[in-house]
Amino acid sequence: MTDTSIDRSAAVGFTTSGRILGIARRSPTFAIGFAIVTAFAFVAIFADLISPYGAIETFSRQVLQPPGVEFFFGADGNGMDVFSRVMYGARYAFGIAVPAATLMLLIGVPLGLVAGYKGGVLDEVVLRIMDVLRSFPSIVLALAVVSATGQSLINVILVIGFLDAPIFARLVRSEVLALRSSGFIESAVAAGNPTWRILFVHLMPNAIRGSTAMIAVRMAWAVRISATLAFIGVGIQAPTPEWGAMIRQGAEFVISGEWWVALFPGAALVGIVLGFNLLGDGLQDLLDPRRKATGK
Amino acid sequence: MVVPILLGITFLTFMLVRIGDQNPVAMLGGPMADEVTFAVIEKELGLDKPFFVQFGIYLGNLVQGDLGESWQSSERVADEIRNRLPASLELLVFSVLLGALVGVPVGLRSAQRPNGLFDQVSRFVSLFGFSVPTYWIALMSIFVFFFLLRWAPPPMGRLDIASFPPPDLTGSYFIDSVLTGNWTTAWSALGQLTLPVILFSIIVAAPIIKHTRAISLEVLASDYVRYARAQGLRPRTVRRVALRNAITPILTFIGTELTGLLAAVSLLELIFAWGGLGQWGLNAILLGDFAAVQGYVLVLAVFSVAIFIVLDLLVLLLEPRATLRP
Amino acid sequence: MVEPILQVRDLVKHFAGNRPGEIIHAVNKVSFDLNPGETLGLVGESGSGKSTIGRCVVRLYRPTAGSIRFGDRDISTISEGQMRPLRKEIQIVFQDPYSALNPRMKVGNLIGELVKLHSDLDAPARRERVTALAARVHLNADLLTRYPNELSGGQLQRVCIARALATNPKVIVLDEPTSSLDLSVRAGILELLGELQRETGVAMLFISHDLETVQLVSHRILVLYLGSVVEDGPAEAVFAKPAHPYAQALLSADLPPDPDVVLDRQILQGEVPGPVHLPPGCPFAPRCPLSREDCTRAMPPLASVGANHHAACVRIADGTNDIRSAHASTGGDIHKKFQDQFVRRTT
Amino acid sequence: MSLLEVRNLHTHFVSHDLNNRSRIAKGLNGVSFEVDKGEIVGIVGETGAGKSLTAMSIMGLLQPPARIVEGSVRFDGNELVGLGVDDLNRIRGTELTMIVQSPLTSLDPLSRVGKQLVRAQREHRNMSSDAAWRAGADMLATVGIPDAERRMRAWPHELSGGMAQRILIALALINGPRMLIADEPTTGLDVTVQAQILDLLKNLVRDRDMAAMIITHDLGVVAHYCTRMCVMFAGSIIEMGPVRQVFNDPRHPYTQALISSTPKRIAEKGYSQIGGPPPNLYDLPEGCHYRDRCSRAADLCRTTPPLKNVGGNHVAMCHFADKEAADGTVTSHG
Repeated sequence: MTDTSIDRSAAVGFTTSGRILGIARRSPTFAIGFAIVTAFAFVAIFADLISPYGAIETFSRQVLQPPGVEFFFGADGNGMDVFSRVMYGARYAFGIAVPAATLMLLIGVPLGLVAGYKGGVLDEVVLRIMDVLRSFPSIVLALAVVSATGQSLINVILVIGFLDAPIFARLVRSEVLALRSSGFIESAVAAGNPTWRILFVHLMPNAIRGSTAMIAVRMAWAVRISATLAFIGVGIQAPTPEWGAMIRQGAEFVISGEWWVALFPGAALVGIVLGFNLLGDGLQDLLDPRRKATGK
Repeated sequence: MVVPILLGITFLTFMLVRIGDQNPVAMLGGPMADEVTFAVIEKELGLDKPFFVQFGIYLGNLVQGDLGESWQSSERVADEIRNRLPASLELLVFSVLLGALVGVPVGLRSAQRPNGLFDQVSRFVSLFGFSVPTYWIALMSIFVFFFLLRWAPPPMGRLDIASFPPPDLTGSYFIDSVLTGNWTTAWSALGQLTLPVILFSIIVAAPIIKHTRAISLEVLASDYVRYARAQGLRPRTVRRVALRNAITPILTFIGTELTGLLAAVSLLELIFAWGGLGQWGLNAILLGDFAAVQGYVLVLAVFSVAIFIVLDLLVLLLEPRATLRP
Repeated sequence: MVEPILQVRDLVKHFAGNRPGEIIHAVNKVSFDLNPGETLGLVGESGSGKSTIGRCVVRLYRPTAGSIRFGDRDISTISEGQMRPLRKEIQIVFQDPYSALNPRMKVGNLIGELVKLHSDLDAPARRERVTALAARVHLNADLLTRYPNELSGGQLQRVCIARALATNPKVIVLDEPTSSLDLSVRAGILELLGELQRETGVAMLFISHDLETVQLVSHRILVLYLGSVVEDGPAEAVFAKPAHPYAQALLSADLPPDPDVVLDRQILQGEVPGPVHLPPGCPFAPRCPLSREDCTRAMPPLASVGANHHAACVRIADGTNDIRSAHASTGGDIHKKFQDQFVRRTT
Repeated sequence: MSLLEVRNLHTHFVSHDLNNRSRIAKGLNGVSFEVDKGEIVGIVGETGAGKSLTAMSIMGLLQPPARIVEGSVRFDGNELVGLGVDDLNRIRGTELTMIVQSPLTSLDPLSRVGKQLVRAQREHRNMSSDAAWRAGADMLATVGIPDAERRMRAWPHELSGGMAQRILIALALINGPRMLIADEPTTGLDVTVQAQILDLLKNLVRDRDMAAMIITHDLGVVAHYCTRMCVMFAGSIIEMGPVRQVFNDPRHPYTQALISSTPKRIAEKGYSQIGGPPPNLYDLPEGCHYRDRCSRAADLCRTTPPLKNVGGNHVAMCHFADKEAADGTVTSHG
């Protein structure tokens, strides 16, 4: 039997503050995640204005100076201000996560849509790629590809985007299969919709809605992987203010006691990745029909 | 079904390492070498032959178990793998055990009262585990526990300098030394293991908590759990029914999780100079040691495929509904 | 004699089972005609193949064998591309309106989609047509700007009917259109369907497991069991004097909502077997109380039992097909005695 | 004192919407009825009327956000609302048992049928597993399952719908209960199987002199298998009485509309009172909850209608329930 206690009074009494509080109460993880990501985005956009020094401005006399008034996060091995470089690093985090996510969407969604809807050969191919990728740990694959194809920023983005596309394609594909079983695809076919309309007017909006939560989680993964590549010395290299590269540089000084060089970029990295993950997890709660609170 | 995947991976790696701009011949030859030496090295490494011929030779040797030679250490790749794999496995197995022992109960407990305090905290910790890069937390822990507090031994490999490896029974220094009864080595092995295992178990526990919670929520909301309560079964029995139904999907998830972890442990090995397969594989990739990279990737692939097969068997044993599909 | 709009001959549809080599015999050699302005009721329990037949007729499934003549063309084997223009002539309404409509499209656009796909009206003309269709199915216009999840089950089913009407089809297949609706809402939908048929003369294939609903709306009835037609005929005749033992048992199992009606229940043993390993000969033989040796030899042909009324049972020839003769009925008197006896005690 | 007495039961769903306002869906609004030994009481109503919610409230199976906010449920004199789980389990599954609409998904998928029958017994009284196994096999035979011994070893996924429902009935009767609640027992089953299960239920309840409550949306089931019936709308019982009286002389406009909208009656009268949209449990109208859809609604209906006795413990919750008052004047008697 359908759930017919339709709540018409929801539209009444909408206030922005009420809505924010409502969402925060419903899914605190989403609220915290959203706050963190917006904060990092703010820092990334206005890094030039708010950072005390330039990204690669060196102060030869203050090399490895501990955190203090002059250098909030201390200075690194080349006498650069860690605090400013961490701020500029936020640009690289978004600079990699956003294009990688777009690439993942551009390839993954159509692939997933067609594989899920058409089935047959293409579906088999996507599945086979998935099997190969699944038993082929992504870190190693990324490493092998980047080390083979060169360490530019574009390369890293391309590698992460292409690596993630099949994973995203599989998510979209499972959403499509779920939608197919729900019957409204059958009624779209029976109505006489041509295939392109079924794919892009009917399937895509619903499949995307189902996988939005996944985009945030995959962006978190993209940031982490790019930092790992940089840390190992295969991705973006110093002096670019990329957090992974900064941690790599800081690693040498940990043994000799200068903890701050590696600590702060790492903390920022954990911060933004946690933010994306919280956002993704929270979105999962909000968008998940089962958890809506309309009682029977 | 299994062979094509392995073949696919081998070919993929074989191609990947070669299309890159790495040039092992130049590296081996050194800056001073002239054209003639380069040609000799190239011939020696067999890189002068066309691509597919090289692949054919490689496959031919592979079938006989010869994985070629590593250029870094001119050891046979097969031997390197045989010596180094146990080190990585020791680290991996202990971490996964600890991760599962912590993760599963936490996941189950937080599913009891969804959105309760325990649930919110455990979800936050789990997401934290997802977000923390292994190498960074390793660096910071070494700084705190070794450099500052001196609780942990120096992060220099699997044993401290004074001890010698025990006779090789299981491949794990700790277990072997316990079995053979020389306690000082056991104590030292344990000391070296503690920090990396604890760190890696956090990385392992994070996804386990998340999925255990999701699976248990689904089971607890199921018709048969509600009907078990309607039958007036004691809460303890109802929980046992729920747990029994949740275990198989949880174990299956941990299994699939395992496949990705063997590679992830390589970063930890780098920091702790563990000398395991991961560290060796990572260096091979960085230096473009083709044969070693191919060997490493193949081991990872075989390891994952083996896990999938074991999981299928496990499901077959535990689920009456599962049937054998060829 | 007017030409039937739909002529289905020996329709067969098999699906692959989940175990390899296993075949699900959903529909086995079903034949029927559908005349303009007529409602043909397809009745049967789960596994009878009635929904599969409906989906084959609108070519959501490609039949394994047999022919479906729609107007003058056999649409059983044509390609999806060739079928698409024909779809405006033959529409379908599904059981659960919530899952049959795209949740992200407004109701107005959902109806408008059909108009857009099959006519070249411009936007204003389309909007006008949509408003007219909404009025036709008694939906007030302000619902057109709402999303499906803001409407009730009954209102949504009216949207689906409006969609089916949009292209003035010649045939509408209704697959359990009222089964997931509440009683009071269901009555409204049935009335709407009757109204529309009287006005437009559209032919309807009405598929349902609810005997009373089918009896109310259908001119002719097809009783199905395990993918085969066991009886067909005019609704009154079939409901008044069912000939096939299964039809007798099925119709007798109906519970009229009136305590004074004396029940004459023929309770069958066991349940409908899975459509994988079909029993030889008559599919009902294993459960039929009147089954005898020659029932399992071959599928009994549809023998005539009255004006345009046939049943597939070997016992029709010698008139021994009355299921009541098999065992004393367990209906009527016992119920009445039990209820009366109790009512007296409490007043 | 009846076996089961439900008094003024209120069950609400408290939740917070996206505007951070707490929203209350009033699932049950003062449900009161009794069930005596030997009676089969039918609870009928449309979706959202609160039929299953009543059963869940009685059996203490409510999960957040659903909660009993008021009212009492007494079984053989002892109050169930607010009882601790262990005390409740002394009655649940032994004295008072239940069968549900989806039998196949309600059986524990990883235990064989026999084990579940044994477990249902040993959880409530200490007996040897052999004795429990034998009692289980006998019970399977009683509920009409052929070759019971083999079925004891069957897994739930090997069962058909009808077979699974018989096993639920066996589970429900194995501890000799005094009352059985059947929540839409045959909704998911085919017509011919439905007949088998309903006859089985009626005979078992009568032979064991039990009380029973059948929840259904099918008026036919109530007409032929129940002795008394309660019609529910928007969380309250709006009419209650012996089946024959309520069917032949329905006094509440909603019951009249419901009974007149069956296909047979439509055929006879050619029209039906078209039901309006379902009640919105978040925003129920003041006074009589059927006011918005009722053809005879008057100002008086803004006040809560009393439960009027219209003869032979047949009651209806409508200001105009008694015959003479049909023209709108209020005469209250009885």
